[in-house]
Amino acid sequence: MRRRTLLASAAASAAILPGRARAANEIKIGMPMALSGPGALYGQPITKGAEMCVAEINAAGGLLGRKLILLPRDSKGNADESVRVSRELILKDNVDFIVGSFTSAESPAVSTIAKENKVLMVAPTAKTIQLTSPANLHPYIFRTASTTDIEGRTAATLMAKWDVKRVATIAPDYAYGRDIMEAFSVLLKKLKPGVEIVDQQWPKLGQADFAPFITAQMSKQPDAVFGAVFAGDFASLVKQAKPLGYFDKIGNRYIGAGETGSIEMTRSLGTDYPVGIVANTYDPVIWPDAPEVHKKFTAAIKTHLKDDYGSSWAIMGYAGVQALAAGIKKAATIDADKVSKAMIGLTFETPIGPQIIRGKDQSANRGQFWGKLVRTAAHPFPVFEKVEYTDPTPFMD
Amino acid sequence: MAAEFLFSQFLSGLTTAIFLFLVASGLSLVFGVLRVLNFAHGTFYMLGAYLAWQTMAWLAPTKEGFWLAALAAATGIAILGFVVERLMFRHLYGKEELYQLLFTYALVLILGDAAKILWGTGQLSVSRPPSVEGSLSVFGALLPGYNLFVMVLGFAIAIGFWVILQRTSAGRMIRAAAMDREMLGSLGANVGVLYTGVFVVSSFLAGLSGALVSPIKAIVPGMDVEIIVEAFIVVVIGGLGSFWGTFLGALIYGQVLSFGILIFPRFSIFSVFALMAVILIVRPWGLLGRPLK
Amino acid sequence: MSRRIPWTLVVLLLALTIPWFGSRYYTFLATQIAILSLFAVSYNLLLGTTGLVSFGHAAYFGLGAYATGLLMKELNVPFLLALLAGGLLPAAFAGVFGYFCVRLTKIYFSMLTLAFAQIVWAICFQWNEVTGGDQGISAIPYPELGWIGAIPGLGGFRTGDHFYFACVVLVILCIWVLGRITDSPFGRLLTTIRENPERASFIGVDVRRYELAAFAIAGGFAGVSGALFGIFNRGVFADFMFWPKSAEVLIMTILGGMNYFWGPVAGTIMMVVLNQQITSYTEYWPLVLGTILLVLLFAFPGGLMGALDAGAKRLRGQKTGGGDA
Amino acid sequence: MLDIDNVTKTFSGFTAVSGVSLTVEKQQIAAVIGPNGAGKSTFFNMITGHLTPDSGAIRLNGRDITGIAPHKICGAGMGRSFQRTNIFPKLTVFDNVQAAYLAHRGKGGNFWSPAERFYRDETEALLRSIGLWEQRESIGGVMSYGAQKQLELGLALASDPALLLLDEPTAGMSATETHEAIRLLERIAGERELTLLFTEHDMEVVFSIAQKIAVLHQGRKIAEGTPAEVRADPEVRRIYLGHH
Repeated sequence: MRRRTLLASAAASAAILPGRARAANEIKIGMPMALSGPGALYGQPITKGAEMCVAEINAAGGLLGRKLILLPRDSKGNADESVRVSRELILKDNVDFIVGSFTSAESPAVSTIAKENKVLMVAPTAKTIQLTSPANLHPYIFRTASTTDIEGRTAATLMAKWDVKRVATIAPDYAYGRDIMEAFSVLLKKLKPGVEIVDQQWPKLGQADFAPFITAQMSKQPDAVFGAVFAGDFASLVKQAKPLGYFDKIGNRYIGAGETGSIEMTRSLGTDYPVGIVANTYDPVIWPDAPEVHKKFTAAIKTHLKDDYGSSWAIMGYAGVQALAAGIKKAATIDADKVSKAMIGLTFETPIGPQIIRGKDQSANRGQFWGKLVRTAAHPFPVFEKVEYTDPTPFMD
Repeated sequence: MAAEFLFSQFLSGLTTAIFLFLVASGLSLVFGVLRVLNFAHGTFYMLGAYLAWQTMAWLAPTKEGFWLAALAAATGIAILGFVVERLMFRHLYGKEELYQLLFTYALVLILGDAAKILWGTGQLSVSRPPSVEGSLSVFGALLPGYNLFVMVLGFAIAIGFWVILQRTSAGRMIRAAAMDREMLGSLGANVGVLYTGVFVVSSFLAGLSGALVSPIKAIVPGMDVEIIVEAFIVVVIGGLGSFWGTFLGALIYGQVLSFGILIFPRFSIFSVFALMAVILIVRPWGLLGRPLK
Repeated sequence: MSRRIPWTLVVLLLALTIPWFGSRYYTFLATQIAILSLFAVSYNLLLGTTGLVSFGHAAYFGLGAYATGLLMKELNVPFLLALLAGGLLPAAFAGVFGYFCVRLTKIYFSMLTLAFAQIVWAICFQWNEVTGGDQGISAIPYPELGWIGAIPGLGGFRTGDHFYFACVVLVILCIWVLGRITDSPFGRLLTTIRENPERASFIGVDVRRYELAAFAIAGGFAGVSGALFGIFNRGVFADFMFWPKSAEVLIMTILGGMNYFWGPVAGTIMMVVLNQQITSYTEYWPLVLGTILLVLLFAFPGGLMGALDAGAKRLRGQKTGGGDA
Repeated sequence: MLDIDNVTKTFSGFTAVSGVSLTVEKQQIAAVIGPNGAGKSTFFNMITGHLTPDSGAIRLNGRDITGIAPHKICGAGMGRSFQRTNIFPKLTVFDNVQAAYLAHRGKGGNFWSPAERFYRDETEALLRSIGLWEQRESIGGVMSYGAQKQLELGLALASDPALLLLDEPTAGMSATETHEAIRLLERIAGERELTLLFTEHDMEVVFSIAQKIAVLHQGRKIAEGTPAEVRADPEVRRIYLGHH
């Protein structure tokens, strides 16, 4: 008797209808993105940025005479969930393209799915070099994010300018942290042969107690530190390191990767932020020398997010859709193979100016904004003293 | 130099330990009496941090308002604990242990999302109150004033608990409950009131510890599960239901992390689980625990 | 009377009809359900049959996935051989870890299973050279199943459908074996451990040895399901072993009804379908899942199968005009 | 048959059983009595392997069984019932007893054949002899207390014991139930040529069936002998029987 349950459940699952058939006047873009879990901190504004770009394109009459439709799905920041929603988007919702997947773990996984289903995918935030390494490259994967190589190497050039001998590092203990440290130290040693890496700390991702790492690192008496601890972990690190005199002891010669100079970070830490350190961000947001297009974008995203300051992350989703849209426009079709061909060597507009997708690794030349954070009278939180955009081209190989 | 360094590393481990003990103490208490590992304890802790931040935001101009905010957060979570216990949890007493465990896990899921709806996904931060802003030097190692305050408070809570457990009738009942459930009935205790009381006190401690870590840790979604796993482990390695065991477990964990990373730089991710595996293999009931009936 | 109906066969035949609906999406969903069903049924050998609450079952799922994935991708080992390894390796690990775990009882047992699982997870998360770290192993090849297309009547299907046929047959085979084990003298004695371990030892059951055997068997079958899932998922990731995956299988099993052999399957269907439906609309899946759990605990503690069973009994009672409901 | 030599057990400073010796002959019916807290349960748990004595030795048919695991002692020919009813509450009566046969006769290594096929006749015979055949489909845990006790006896008998240890076999029973239970025990012991060792608080029961009685008090054996001898023992009268 009770085994009837099974039949009932099977019948219930059969009731889920597969997606509507593809409409001729639409272009569907699936967006698997971390909307819950720790990654939601980024995933939400990234999705909002993509949303805004889609809305703008549609307001201007769409693309190839068709309306863009964005279908965001929560990937929960998990690789297998990312794969699941991507397949669902492809098989059930019949999306034509994918812009998304957030982490460096999710993106290569979704890339496999894109390749298998011949659906073109743009990865807007994945930094891992593995994503577009020769072994993993295929016609359906494009990247508009910066990479760990670019991030680590540009940091190394900054470090090389300082008069330091003893350098320490601290990074989360997983692929991102180790890749970026590798890129950093190799270039640093080349640029500044006399330098010595005196200490490397590897707190786990999600570490909340930094005191042991801080005291251990301080005991090696570094002159400067390169850190890749990010998000909430960075905030915890700072809050615990400051009263231990960590930043004072190295004279604030700390270079913080992982978007630790983002406006989200400076705003949340407020007066606790260790001013004087150098950090990076995807979008400086408060940027006096910004090009006109960026000012327009910032104004629009503030309205879209209903936030006085906007977000440093929205630009990544926005630019990802821009790249795809430019590719479709150039190909004048939504055929994935043709769009793929069109996107190689493509120049597309972004809020920080035009970028180029090179053929070699199908990645845009997305650089890094680095700058020193200082306190000003104009804002209740630290801002960049002078932010500089580093062109990544010399660091991409 | 070397001695100074070892001492400062020890202090770091102690700081880690005391913060963890604050969270784990409430968990240990509830387990001792109700025999349930309360997954939602970590969520109460997270909500305590959010409540402290919220109160601070309302009290914007004064940073010393932190003390008030911490108290308000702890009280708020105690009330939440009261509501949860009275309205829902007590209906599961006497049911299978697994169902009680799942109930607390359901709370984790629901309250976690509720926090996300209320406070968003961004990280929040609370500043240290100026009165404990400075740091002092102890044997050449720097000890931040705030950490010292929390350490003193942690020890005070431990001693306070010990006094309550040993000297009061409520304490006797709690000890009896932890040791022998049948004895509890024969003591003529009003078991319902005891359970509610213990749950409320434990919630208060969770809220308080959440508020107290907010000046040194970021408030982010997900901090609840991060802490609950560690707190669970500290309670388990100490011996379930043993209050001093929890204290000892936290102290050991702090030092194992602190010195472990010196020997194995990539030890952090393993630390707590490796410690638990070793202790449970050697002492199946934890350090100071006794077999469960 | 219901025992006379060969349910395993019925389920197999029903499941095999899915690709005839012609939707790749149905096949995709059904593949996921089939594979995770095996995971949940293997878990229930511990939970429902032996009464052991493991918090670390995902470790064996993940180990199976890594073993098979690596063998197929790096060493081109044939599918069935790699799958066998994906069952044996986790069973061996479960045997070793289980040796320590079964010496403990209740929540201590659960916590030690968690500890071992998390250590295995951490190793896979860190060991870039072999496991690919947090980025895992992508692009695991599909097994060579073209011959399925050569079977008369199965000519018109795609690779995904072929893999589905293979999965369903393998999964049902494994579930059938697990069913035989559950109904065997060994399985019966496992239930005595669940009911009363002290008494079990005094009718002559070596409780630890039986628990260990159950732990290793469950680990092995979890490994097989993980191996299939890795191929299906086109990649193996450390996430497979992380503790939320263990919580998920526990919830699926209870949702379906741990006191019923097919309960975990019903729970898997419910979870997969609900998750898929709800994440299409909202990112508040935890909120929904938590609410479902609450309803389950307070209203249907026997799970989906339990509720249906009770409903069916009541219905029968009414028809025959009374009886004990 | 059973030879207990000078066993002692201490729990964190408290001596529960101190230097107790006892010999039970084949087919003898022996009882251990004593007031609450006299150490009867501890004494029993040492015999059945649930506790290991701190010192002393226990031999079954000349074989040293001190401190070995319960399931092995069970295999060596000792069955036991517990003070609190101890059955498999969610299994049917039939499955309870059948499981005991499966375990005792070493079928646990069979992972494949359906369990229901084994020992059906043996189970039926045993259930009939203990008067539970009519209730074979009932769930153990929902039966009356007396029936559960009978079932527990059935579990113990399924392991074909030569020696049966019964911990308070009539505890919690009504007068009628007690009477029936004792008659059942006597009959079974006779049919199966069993040796019985039991504890009991009901003195009427003890003196009506026991052939040998040992009296424990505060962990020590203060008397041993036939019912008549024990009844006549002045110390027993003073500290124990006097209470009644």
